[in-house]
Amino acid sequence: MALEKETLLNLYRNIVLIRTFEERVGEMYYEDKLPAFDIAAGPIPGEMHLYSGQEAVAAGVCAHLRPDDPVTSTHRPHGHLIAKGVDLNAMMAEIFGKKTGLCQGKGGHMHLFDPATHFGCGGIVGGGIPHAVGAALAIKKRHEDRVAVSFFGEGAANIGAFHESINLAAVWKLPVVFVVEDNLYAISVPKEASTSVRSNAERGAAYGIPAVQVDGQNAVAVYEAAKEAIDRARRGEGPSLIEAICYRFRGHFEGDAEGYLGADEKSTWKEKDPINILGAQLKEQGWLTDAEAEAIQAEMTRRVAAAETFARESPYPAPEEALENLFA
Amino acid sequence: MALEKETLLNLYRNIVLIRTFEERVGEMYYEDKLPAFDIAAGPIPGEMHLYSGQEAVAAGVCAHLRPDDPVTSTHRPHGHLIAKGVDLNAMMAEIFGKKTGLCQGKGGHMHLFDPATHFGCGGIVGGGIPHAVGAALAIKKRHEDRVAVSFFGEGAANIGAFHESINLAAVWKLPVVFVVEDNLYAISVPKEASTSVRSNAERGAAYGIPAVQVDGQNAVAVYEAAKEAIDRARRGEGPSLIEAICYRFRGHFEGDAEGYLGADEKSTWKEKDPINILGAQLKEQGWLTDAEAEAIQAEMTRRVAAAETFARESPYPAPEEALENLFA
Amino acid sequence: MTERLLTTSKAIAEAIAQEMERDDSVFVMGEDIGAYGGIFGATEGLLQKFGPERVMDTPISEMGFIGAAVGAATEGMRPIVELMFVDFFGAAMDQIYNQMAKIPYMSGGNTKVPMVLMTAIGGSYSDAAQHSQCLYGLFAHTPGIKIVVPSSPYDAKGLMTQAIRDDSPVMFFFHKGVQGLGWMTPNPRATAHVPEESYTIPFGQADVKRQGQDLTILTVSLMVHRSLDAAEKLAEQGISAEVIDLRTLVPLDRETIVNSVKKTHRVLVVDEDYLSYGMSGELTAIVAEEALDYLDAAPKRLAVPDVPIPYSRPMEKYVIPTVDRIVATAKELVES
Amino acid sequence: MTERLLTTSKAIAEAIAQEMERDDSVFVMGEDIGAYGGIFGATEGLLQKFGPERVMDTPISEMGFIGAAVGAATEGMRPIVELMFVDFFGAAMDQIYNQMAKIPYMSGGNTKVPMVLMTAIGGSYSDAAQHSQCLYGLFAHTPGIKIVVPSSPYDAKGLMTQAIRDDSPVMFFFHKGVQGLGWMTPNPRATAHVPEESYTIPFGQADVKRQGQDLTILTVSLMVHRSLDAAEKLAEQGISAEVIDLRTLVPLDRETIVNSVKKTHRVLVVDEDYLSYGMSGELTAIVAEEALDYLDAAPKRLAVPDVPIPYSRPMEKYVIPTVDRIVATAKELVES
Ligand SMILES: Cc1ncc(C[n+]2csc(CCOP(=O)(O)OP(=O)(O)O)c2C)c(N)n1
Ligand SMILES: Cc1ncc(C[n+]2csc(CCOP(=O)(O)OP(=O)(O)O)c2C)c(N)n1
Ligand SMILES: [Mg+2]
Ligand SMILES: [Mg+2]
Repeated sequence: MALEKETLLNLYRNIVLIRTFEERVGEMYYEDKLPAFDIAAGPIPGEMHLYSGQEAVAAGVCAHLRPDDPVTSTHRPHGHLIAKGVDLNAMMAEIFGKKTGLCQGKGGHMHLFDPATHFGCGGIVGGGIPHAVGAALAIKKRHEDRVAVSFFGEGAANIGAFHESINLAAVWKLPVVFVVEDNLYAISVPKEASTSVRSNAERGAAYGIPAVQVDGQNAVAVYEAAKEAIDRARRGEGPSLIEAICYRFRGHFEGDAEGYLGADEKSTWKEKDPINILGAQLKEQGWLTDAEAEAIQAEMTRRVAAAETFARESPYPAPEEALENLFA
Repeated sequence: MALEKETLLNLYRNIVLIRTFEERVGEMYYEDKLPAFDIAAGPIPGEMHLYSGQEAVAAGVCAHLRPDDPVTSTHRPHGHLIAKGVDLNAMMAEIFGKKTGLCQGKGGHMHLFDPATHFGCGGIVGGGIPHAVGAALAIKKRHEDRVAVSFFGEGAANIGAFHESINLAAVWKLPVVFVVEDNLYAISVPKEASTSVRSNAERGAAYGIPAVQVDGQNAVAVYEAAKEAIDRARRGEGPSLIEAICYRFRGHFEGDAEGYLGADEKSTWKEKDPINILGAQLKEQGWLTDAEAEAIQAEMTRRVAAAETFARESPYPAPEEALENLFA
Repeated sequence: MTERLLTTSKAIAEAIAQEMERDDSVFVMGEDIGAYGGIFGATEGLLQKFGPERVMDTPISEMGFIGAAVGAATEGMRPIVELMFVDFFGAAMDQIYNQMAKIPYMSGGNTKVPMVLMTAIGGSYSDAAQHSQCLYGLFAHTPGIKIVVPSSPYDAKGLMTQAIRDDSPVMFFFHKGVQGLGWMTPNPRATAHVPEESYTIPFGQADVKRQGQDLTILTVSLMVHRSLDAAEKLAEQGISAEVIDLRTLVPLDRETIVNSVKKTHRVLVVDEDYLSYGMSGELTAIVAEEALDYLDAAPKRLAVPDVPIPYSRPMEKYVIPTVDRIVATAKELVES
Repeated sequence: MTERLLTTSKAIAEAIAQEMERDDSVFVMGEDIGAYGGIFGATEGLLQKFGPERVMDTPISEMGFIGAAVGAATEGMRPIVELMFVDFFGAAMDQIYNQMAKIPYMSGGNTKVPMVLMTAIGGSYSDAAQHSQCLYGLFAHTPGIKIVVPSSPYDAKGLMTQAIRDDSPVMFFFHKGVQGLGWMTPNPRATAHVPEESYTIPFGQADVKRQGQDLTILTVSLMVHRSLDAAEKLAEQGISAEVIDLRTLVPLDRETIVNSVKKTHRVLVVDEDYLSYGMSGELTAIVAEEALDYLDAAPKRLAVPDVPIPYSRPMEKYVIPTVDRIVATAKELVES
């Protein structure tokens, strides 16, 4: 498939935006936490799971989605939410725990809910998969042409909710696409120690649904596989699964000593940076100059900086607001 | 494979014993419950799920098992436990809620635990599957040649514990055999409405393990498939799955009006009675006469009657015994 | 004209049917809720009325379909899901307590989860340890779920209608012994007058089922019936018991509880759930906190004595509160 | 000679190591408990000592591997399983409460389930609604599980050794803020003297951490530390608080609780779990039942006010009891 310049450039811009956001959050996370690391300190306390390295997956899939297509994500949600087109200010403010955040400070980095982009996520592995099935059920009941997508890791593919959800979606022929981001590890546990098949795409056979493996560092490959799956779902032909092989560049969470990695493993994978891969493709076509790439980077840096400013300048919720929003 | 006379006759005896037990329990169950059915009344109160019709599966699989091979079962456990060689008196007494029962009256029909035959079961669908994996793990850790078997229905194959358990067994290469008894229904829900593949044997591919489908009304077919799977596990070559297509003759539980059945469905299936099928095979070989078959039936009727007498004559536990056995 | 009588199960099914007629976004799913009508009759007739798109039998995948209900609810549907027995919650608990209950709060209110999770509770028919539990106390401990535990056909209909219209997740616990099923031990209170037209009963309003002066009995569900029977017997012995049906545990009608105890000066909690760390502890604590000076005797609790429900009848009768034991405990309380 | 100091996490790992040396049937499994040493350090060094056969990393399959532990235990092994955060219990609850907890009872005692399920609890570091809960009250409501909630390195080692040797299922709740981890907010009480040799602490024995006359504070885990700090401050203001660390909720040391309240005449329960239908209700109820006439003031409870744990720091501080709020509540209690 020959992709258009605009399509590729949009993918590129999206990937750069996610990377820029993640790396900046990664920097700010350590403010006031060092020298003796204290997870509770700083402007961004708590756990932090960043998406750097995997951006091609979020960008390649979400390129096909409309704001009203529901997406569910995981403990590592930033990339998906950005690719879905969130208001960056509100997202950053939530990560800072501010009143102006998406969830008024109640959710935080792992619990980002955005009705505008029909996005939800959460900190329980596998917890979001059934939600996408349910969203797809709602879509089918209303005879709409929306599509639900659930992103999750290869580690999550061994939890019961994976099996139950995909079976439900297949039995009910729902418009939902399951995207397994196989970044080789679940925290420190390598895929071979957790998964009885070589590829989660082999598991499509257990539900009679199409399932493909793609190179998750290559945005174009993801884009093409996602197009097929999402179009299929939109046409009412049922669910499918995409397995994207990818890599996380920053460890499981910030502070991860990564003692479990092989010797040159990370540096080898860093050679497959999705920004470089897509950048090279664009340059080969003559669609991106170094100067343009720099301009894109500068724009994204500005946008992230603006979100940062917004977040920092926003007020915290009042303590007593903790008692609100329990019930509708 | 040409089976020996003794093997076939033992299968036959086992099947007849199970059927006789189940049908007698089915009769006694209604004592004092009618005319206005009251589930709480009679010598055998509570729910009752009988195994009549599926006996070839339990008999064919357990023929390969030793008393020390762990077996986990379901809400429909009688057949498996009898095939495993339980003390019939203690089993019947438990079903009557007597002090002399396997579990001193605490467990009842769905919760039969028998250390002598390494047997456990329970009323939660899918609940026993991980236990078989754990038993197999214990076996592997001790470098023993025992094999664990888990029986469950096709309905259970859609619950998360199925997926998690088989994946664990495959990753750890444990000596365990999963037996899916596909009797076409989970209560009233037909398999097509619950299961996204035509055969659960297709799901072996999701775990990289051998999986076969057999005719579950045919004891010889089950026996042969089970031999291969159990021998394999005993040799330390890992788990496998057997799907046995079968049918329950008495409804999901006693009192089931079976409004969900097709018109001639049950009568058609009753033509595939495992007793008749195996009986015909034996007779064809000249290994069973009508008189011998009658003698076997008479013997089993006697054994079940003896168990009944034992159960009826046994005392109930004292009420305060309810407070015992909470902790070891 | 005679009053229309309905069993609790039919009252529930009627509430659901009326809401389904009223609101397209309401649908029902669960195991055997279609052709079978629900093992405990709570969805009887719905498939015939509304068809398989709105009355969906599910595979045995509690985590999956309860989670799917959460997802459908966040997309604006109003699912009613049946968990066949509450005892099976363990197969779905993450979706119940980490997702359904918490998403409204975690989202800062931007995402609603308007769904009803209905489930059967209770024992006294020898269904043993994995099919006889109540567990409403356990769910009441989880912030974010409204907990409804009706005891009569009338309340069941009104509270179910209220539950379906509520924008928050509601768990609705119906007791098998209160459903009025033909195959359960007959219970005369399980059939009663239920108006045909739709009505609601607000959450957080306890119902004083019987006025009394000498002690207050706080309870829910089938134990309301047993407490009323006990109150009858106590009356014969000159003891006047006030019986309060809490109806909802979250929100809880503290005022009615406290006012009653201030009047009677004695309190007995009767609970079919496990004794410790549950409903009976909470209610006793509230009384101690809010009416300490009014108490003439130490509060008492009658509940399942922290063992699983045993199968055998004599043992089961020993652990689940009976009328006789309610009477005996009430007498001890009044005499202390 | 100086005393050997250990963090709580190392004390737990040492208890496990010593039992693994003593008994071949003990093994450990869980997510990231091997090379990683457990996210909260409770298995640090074990892989190196005992190898991957006895220290097994698992897939993310909580239902599967906790259920496998149950099955291995019924076959005579003594598994120790880590559930990384207690918040994840929903993915495994059926195996915990319907299987692990009930099989010993349902089998009439013929089948034992000697296993330890250990898990991390607690908040105060902005990990929000799905990673900050305590929930020991919820499990204490389930018959058949012994509930251990240590607050110090010394207790952690002794109670873990006891837990491993126990023939019944035990849940062992360690608090992230008590583990003594380098990356958590420093807690001076999380490092303390721990004897090298193996020892046990019997279950059901509360520890009076500080003697006092004016009120009794009942609590567990990190809240023991905050209550002791509060007691210090209260002492400066002339109020003498007795602080009792319950250490195990099942079995519960009712005697120590009741005797203390009979002495001080006032009781405050401090609990990092949700307020309603949990530990604080149960303890308050026990006091009301057994020491009513000794109470000079209504009991008080300080706990998470029935909302999920919010992410943002000011809100989280508002819901999890702090030293200042313990002090303020204690003063109100003493003045009432
Ligand atoms: C049910 C559950 N179990 C365990 C965890 C702890 N945990 C958080 S992320 C994670 C690894 C997830 O691996 P994967 O699904 O591959 O996603 P990745 O982190 O690689 O993006 C684990 C074990 C959890 N949050 N929920
Ligand atoms: C987790 C759980 N969900 C639902 C049930 C209710 N239930 C009991 S048996 C059954 C059907 C089981 O079907 P299958 O696994 O095919 O076994 P069969 O009854 O056909 O032998 C159901 C839904 C249960 N006991 N546990
Ligand atoms: Mg991963
Ligand atoms: Mg079946």
